[in-house]
Amino acid sequence: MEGVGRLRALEAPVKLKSGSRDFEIEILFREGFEIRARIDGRELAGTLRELGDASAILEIEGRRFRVMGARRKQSILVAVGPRTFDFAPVDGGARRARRGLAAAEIIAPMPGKVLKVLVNEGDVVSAGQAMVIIEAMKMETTLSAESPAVVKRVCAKPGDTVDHGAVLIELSPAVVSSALQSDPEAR
Amino acid sequence: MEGVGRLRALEAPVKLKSGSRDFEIEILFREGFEIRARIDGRELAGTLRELGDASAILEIEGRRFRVMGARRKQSILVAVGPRTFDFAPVDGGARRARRGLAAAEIIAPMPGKVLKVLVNEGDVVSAGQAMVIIEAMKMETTLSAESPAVVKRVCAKPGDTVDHGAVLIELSPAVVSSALQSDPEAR
Amino acid sequence: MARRKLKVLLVANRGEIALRIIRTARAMGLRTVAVFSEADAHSAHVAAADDARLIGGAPAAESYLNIDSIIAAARETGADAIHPGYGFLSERPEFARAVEQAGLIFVGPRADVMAQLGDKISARKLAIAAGVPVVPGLEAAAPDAACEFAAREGFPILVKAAAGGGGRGMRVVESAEVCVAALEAASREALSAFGDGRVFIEKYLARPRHIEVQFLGDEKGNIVTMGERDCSIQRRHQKIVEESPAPHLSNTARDAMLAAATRLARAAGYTNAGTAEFLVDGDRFYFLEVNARLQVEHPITEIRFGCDLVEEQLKIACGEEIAPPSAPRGCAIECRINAEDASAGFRPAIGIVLDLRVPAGPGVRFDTHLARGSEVTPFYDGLLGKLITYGSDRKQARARMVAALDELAILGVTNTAAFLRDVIASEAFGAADLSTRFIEEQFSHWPSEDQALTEAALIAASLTASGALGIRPTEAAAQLTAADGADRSPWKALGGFELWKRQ
Amino acid sequence: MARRKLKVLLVANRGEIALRIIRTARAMGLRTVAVFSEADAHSAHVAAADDARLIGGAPAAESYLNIDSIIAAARETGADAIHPGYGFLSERPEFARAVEQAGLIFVGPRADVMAQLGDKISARKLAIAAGVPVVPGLEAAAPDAACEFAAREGFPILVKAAAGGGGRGMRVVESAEVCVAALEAASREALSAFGDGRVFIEKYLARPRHIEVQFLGDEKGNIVTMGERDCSIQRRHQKIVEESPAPHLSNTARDAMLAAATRLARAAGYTNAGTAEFLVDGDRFYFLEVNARLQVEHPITEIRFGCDLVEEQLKIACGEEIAPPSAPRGCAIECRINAEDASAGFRPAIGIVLDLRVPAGPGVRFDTHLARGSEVTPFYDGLLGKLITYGSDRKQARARMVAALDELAILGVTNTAAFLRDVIASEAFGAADLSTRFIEEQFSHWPSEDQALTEAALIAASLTASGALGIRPTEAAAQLTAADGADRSPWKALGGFELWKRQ
Repeated sequence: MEGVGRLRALEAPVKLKSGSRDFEIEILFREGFEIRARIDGRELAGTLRELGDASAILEIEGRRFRVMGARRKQSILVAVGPRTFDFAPVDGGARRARRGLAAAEIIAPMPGKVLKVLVNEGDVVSAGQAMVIIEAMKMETTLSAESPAVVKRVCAKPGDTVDHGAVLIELSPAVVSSALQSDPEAR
Repeated sequence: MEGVGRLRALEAPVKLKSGSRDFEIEILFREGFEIRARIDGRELAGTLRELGDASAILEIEGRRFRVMGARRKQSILVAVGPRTFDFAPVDGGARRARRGLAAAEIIAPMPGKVLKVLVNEGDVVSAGQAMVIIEAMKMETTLSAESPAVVKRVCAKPGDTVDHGAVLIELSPAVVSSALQSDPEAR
Repeated sequence: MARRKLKVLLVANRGEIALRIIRTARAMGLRTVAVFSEADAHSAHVAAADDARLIGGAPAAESYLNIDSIIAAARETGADAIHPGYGFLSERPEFARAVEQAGLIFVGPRADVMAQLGDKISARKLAIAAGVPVVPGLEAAAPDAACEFAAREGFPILVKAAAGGGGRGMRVVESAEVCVAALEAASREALSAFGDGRVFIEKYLARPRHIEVQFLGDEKGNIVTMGERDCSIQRRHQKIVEESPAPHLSNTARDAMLAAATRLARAAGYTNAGTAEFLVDGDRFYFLEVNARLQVEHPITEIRFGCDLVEEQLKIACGEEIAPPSAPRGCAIECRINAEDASAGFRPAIGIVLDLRVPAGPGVRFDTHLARGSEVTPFYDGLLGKLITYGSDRKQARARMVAALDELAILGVTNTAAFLRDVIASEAFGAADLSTRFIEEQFSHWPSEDQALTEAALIAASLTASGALGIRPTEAAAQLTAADGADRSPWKALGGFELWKRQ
Repeated sequence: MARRKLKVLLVANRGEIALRIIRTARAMGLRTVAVFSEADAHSAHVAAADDARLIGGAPAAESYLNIDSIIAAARETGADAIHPGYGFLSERPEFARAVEQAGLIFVGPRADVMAQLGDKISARKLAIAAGVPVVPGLEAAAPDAACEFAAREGFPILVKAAAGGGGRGMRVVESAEVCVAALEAASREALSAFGDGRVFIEKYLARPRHIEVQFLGDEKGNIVTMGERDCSIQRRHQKIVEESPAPHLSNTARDAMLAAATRLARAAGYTNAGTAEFLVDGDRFYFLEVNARLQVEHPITEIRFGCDLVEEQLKIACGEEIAPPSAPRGCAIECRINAEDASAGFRPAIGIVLDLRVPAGPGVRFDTHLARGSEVTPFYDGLLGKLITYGSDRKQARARMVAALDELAILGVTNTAAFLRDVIASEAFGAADLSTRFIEEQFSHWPSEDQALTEAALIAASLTASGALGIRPTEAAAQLTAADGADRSPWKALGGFELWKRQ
């Protein structure tokens, strides 16, 4: 009566990761405003109402969300109300996205200038230990280890101008993981 | 220095009409922000600065306009500041678009209901003479002749629900033209 | 005075006003329910509400005028109250009665008050009884009596639908020859639009201003006024520009109008928000009608008084007493952006919004339900949005309005923004030389030729034709549309347009 | 008092503030000139101005901090005056001096006044002389003396760059062990950011509020204040939420602060708009600094006072006398939407705005330079927009802010809107339990787990992956991008993203 939504059988479940969490999502059914999905084995039913401006109202489990989405090169951006999510496909090609493994590199989160490199090859670093300080957007940002690791290779030196995504430090895989963290002092 | 705009050689001049006026436009040159065009033989020079949101700033003859554009099935929509224009291609397929001739039909300007048909086949009508009254958007609208004409065929009767673009009355071509005009009483 | 608790509000309207009411209700912590017709399933008010119910087909008679369907939606969703907005059922006493009979709160005056004021003839009698001046006229005008009145008072006369409002169902009759035909047409149009063919006539004032007074009444019998609005700038007897305060109005006249509105509201036993409209000739004023609902132009009052009239309405509907309003500040102007072609007698327009540029900045408010991809259908009123500016004085409010209208662009639906821009920027508006004839006197030949503007349009059109500028329909989108015509995503809408070929 | 005529205004800034200044200047009938760096060629402020000039490369040092280039642009375009906005050159006395030497009007205080107030050490001396209380501290802090002061007064101490502002160049030092290293780092950062490595130290107050007073001074020596703003809610010592009036502030304390600000401005011989910042502990307050320019958060004052501070600035710059302000009304709140990841220590973010949903409604103002397709680069401050709400009381302003933040969505640039939504909706904010520690005390573990929200995001992501929802990059757009990488049209930007393939 009010028009029929696009029925689109997804051949295979979609596997996405956000931060360190993996999810498996399957759209089971879509007709009219009705939608059913399975997330990590849990079935959900709701309604999806597309709006003219490429957003939609998604109602699941009695809650109502305004959602928008866009695809990017290596991720899917989604807005749920004012919240935004950046999902990466699992096994989606990026070196970082090894299933169940955190990244084995310290990567520049944005273009900037390397101010200090605080570790040397072969160093054993502990969780939270500062490794590189970069200056970007007029702030000093400290990149630290998320868990204990061994420095495999140092790929940057003070004064380097680095681009977004540049590998600054390689860590021994399997036993380590890294994360970006801002300077606690600067908070 | 600031990036180079798209250089796009137009193979042939574009011919557009707006209302009863025809125009011939040719983009002669485009490089960087510079643009040169010829309109009905008159050459114009200016600058075009594209913005992120699919609009642009066009500066010609010392005046600065914010322009947007979109293509539709049989016309090109353009916004210049708050003004909008709807250009049809000359010889663009529509029966109405005969060069130098006004339309030989009375056409429903929007979906609506025919309330009255005030002329019969063979009638000679004078300029401004009311021909059809339709009700649309809760208003009565009178469609009148723009210049003297002869009614060739009446294609609608009171009570008909007509769609946008439906031919309501055909007029003898060559000697007549028609225009849509709202009911002067209702102004 | 019974205090009622309101938790869930159903908004029995669409478009910008439904969205605006939902916003206030949400900020008050209420749960909101939208209703929608088949044509509005993808509209902003549906998206904004916490819950939404389809109430019928696209024609208003099947949906937004469908009392049973709306009451059923309220029952289903557990609504405590219904806000009718403006237009549609907002001034139908039978609707207010049905809402009350369903055990729900109607956000507006009582049905009997509405009935008395909604009928122009009994409203006129009430005004006379309350000592409020009225225009010479004739109630329940049969064609013969009307022509006689006109012969006595002189043409032109104004024919009005007894059940009309907002300028709808009004006609000016200029001469004896067309008098009978015009009365019949007015009656026919009134019957079709309002289900009530009764008309009445009045002496037509030559160059009157239209000024109205906002008032609020509560169940305790308090009546407060919140200043006036000058709504003289009209086309087809419908307001398109409103401002507050009314320029060049003497304080004596203003005070007298506010007092008259208060007497009238008190005489009617009025509760909730209402507006008393007057025709004004110099400092003399004549009662026109009461709009027993929220007005389209209420935001200019909100901006001057720093209040929220929808919130006031909801509080009054819950039985709360009105708090005295703040002192007004500065000046506010509203422009109604309509889907119309101002260069062709304000012919209504429809379409899909392909792109939208919305004005902003200090002192700018834009109430709209539009977004990219919105569809303007032929089924409803063509109000696309209301642009409101505040200024510490009229000069600033006006300058901001011109600047804001220059920023606005709605691509895909012919609209009055550019026309209004020229109206507000005009010397006549600057001088506040206002009357209901303003548009026909000053703007009957809009737009004037502007060669540079036309040339800019042509260059932009030619760049658009070649794909170098603007929104590009793509083959991918076209394929999607071909596969599934029912979807209204703008990408599909765009795809639905064939690639336009240069010759 | 010399009255100067201003016809053409150059705005030496970018982003939302440049656009905001241009809007006011336009409404005042001025011709406006924008300046832009290579990174900003397609920005909103460039589009909004009547004229625009490229002033250098993307790094601010080459463009927005390039005094010669800006003065040259002013000369070329026939500008009479330069408005510096906030940040960049706005508080550089040498810029004000260069503008004056070029025979142009600088919209701000005199260079010598700016120099005195801009240096935190001389400003502090001035405050003491004017009888304004200051926090115990040490000027010109060499590492050894600083550590000695800290040992005496107790840790933590606050290290500040003498030339800093807006929280930049500030560090808290918690213990003696890190004291010397922290002072050196602060000095290095100050040298890099402001070209001046001097730092000074102060006793660090445990849970202070940050409250500031807006003032205006004219050339005749008149000083007026326009209420206060509570800017306690900060992260990294930078304000993210501001409100006016300051809740729970006694009238005695408020009056004393306004009087102190007036004394200070008078003692400095201040002209144009300025702000006196105070740390407040209960009803005691201590002078922090003067910001000798327009503040980011000035709109909340505009909304309460019904004025336009940029207009006031321009009038004062022309030599006009200040008119007494209106009485303030209601409450206003501002949230700064930054390009940052609030769940990861407010790590800066960059990106292209793929889609944008902007809030609106009664009492809502959103000052932003963003549009679809806008690029947020790493070169400048990450302020995406300022969302401002008005309410007749704090409750309404707060409820409107929550509702407006719920409406806002910026897709493509990680931002703080959702975080701020939770801040404003929190009980702690509702109770106005404000201090500069608010965020670390209340929101150090944001966001809390919300399963339904995550599930909605996953469903939306999976629909987006399959092309059933949202913006779709198309092959046509991709081809265009491949052919011409320099263009920034969003269609190209979208096309620049590869089609993401499901596995």
